[in-house]
Amino acid sequence: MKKAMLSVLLLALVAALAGAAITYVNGITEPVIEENVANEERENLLKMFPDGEFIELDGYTMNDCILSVYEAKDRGYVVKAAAYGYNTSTPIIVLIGFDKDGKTIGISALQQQETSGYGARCFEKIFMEDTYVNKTADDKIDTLSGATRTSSAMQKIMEAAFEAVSEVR
Amino acid sequence: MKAVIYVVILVGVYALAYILNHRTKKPAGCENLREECSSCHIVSCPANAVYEGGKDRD
Amino acid sequence: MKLLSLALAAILVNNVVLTKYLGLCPFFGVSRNFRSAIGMGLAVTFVIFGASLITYFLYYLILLPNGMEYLRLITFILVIASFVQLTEMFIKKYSASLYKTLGIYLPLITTNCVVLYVAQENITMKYTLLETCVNSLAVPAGYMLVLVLFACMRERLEGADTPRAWKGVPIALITAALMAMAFSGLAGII
Amino acid sequence: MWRNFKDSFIKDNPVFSMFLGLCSVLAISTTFNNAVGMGLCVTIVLIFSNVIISLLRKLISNEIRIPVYIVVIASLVTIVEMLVHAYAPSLYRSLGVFLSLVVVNCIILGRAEAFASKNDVFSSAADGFGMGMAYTFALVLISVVREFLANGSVIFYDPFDPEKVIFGFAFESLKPYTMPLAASSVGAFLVFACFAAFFAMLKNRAADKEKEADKQ
Repeated sequence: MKKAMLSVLLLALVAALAGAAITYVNGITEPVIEENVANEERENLLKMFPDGEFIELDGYTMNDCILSVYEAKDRGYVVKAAAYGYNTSTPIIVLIGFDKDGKTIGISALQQQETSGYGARCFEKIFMEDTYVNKTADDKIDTLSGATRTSSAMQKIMEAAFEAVSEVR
Repeated sequence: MKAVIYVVILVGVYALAYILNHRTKKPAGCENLREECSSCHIVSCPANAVYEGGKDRD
Repeated sequence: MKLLSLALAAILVNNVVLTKYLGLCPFFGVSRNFRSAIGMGLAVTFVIFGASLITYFLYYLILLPNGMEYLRLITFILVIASFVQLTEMFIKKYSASLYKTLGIYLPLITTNCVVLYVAQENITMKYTLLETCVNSLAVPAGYMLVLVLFACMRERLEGADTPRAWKGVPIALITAALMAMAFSGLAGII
Repeated sequence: MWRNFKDSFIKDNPVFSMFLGLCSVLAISTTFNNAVGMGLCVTIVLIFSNVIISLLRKLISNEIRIPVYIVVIASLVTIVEMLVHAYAPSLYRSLGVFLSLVVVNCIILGRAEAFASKNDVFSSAADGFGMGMAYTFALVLISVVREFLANGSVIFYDPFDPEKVIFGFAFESLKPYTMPLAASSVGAFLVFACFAAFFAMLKNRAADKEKEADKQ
């Protein structure tokens, strides 16, 4: 019976050590991760409005496309939105820049793993420039043949973004 | 600190389940239930070659 | 409606074995004959459903309020392992016949990647409770479907005279590749 | 020493001949960079788990040896996952969920049970390193083939800051002939099947040679 007690005790000790080690390492890495995420966010925003300062707004109605809306002081807005295109395991995350009166002035894909050669064509520079940039809320965003699933997801993102910006303005 | 207690409780539950399971005897008639899957070498699977040799260990 | 498309996607389109390569270790080992494939499928379905429900509650009731999300991996592993042990114990106690079909596979499931993947996915995809239940039933159903299909083909393969080097797992991999091609054809349905 | 090292690389390479850790091998080997990152993580976890388990081997009673292994391996993987998440974010994003799936990687539990629980600390560490390198070797082999087939070039960039490319070779002339299929799941199965068959052929040939030698 003593041996069983000893092994149970040892197991509890191993468990305690494991828990303590994880908490300790987490103590070190948690701030580093947060800081990474924060300055990565800033980097993306700065790409949209070089050296603007950003305040996060939340005056828009929540829908599952919009991740966050920022206002660049008296220069415009930046909307971060996500949707699932053809690839249903990794969402498309996009950052859209608006000027003060709600016209899109820039767009950049933060994360997209659509099929190369088909869906990925939506994210080529030329296509993005002329379909998504300097459009207002009432312009129609057209889709790309051969990449219907991806471009319709982008359409959903653009509509949600326009709606959010109009509410916030 | 809460994390340590939490992990210890969790491991305790697992150890309890593990020991309870090994104490309950297998129902009659299926002691040497052996599946001839030879190609995967998952060690925790009783059909594994490791158990052949180490019969006395368990 | 969203739940149905979620279930359909989990079973056919993002099938866990063919598009995400999970659960391959036992997949090639166990699917020798039809009966063992069914046994394995049922055992995996039961364990995934039970374990992911427990991990769902543990995560949202204990880990999140106390800010201990970083313990999620060790929680998942320990919950899955203890759940497997408990189910094996119950089956041993109460039904010898069930133990005859499932008994051999239960300890195997603790090292099965699918179980951990589903538990993790329920959290990262922020599913609600209902979606978690549907997902935890649909993914193993997809796993079982592919396992059973594969078992039938495997029996025919044993008969065929494959070249010596290709016997066993290599030829099974080629069959899996063909199945993956077939399943990727279903991608547009949802 | 060299003999068993070569053995663990070629003859009983954990991935090709014993088919362990298939889940991560097929999924991660889309790019060379992921393969090296994953291989290193697995090797680190393998070495530490072997060392810790062989330290404890005299204390653990037979009854609870699997629970101790699982707890040790799970906490090691959580720690490695956190470190990668903090200091190599691009690697963490590309490995994704498979980093935490290393816990159920059959190699680590296998080596712990079959080797570490019976040998002293130093040889367990060496075995862990050997197995880890064999795993990385297999992973890198497949990923070079798959990445080359898929996009005609293989690049290896520094995991700590993704812009700096350490080395890479590309054949511009081959670019139009790339096969995106190789990067998909179908390609993974096919490429792995060919490698598995190749290693099985090596093994059969070695076995036949031995049979001839015994007959004489």
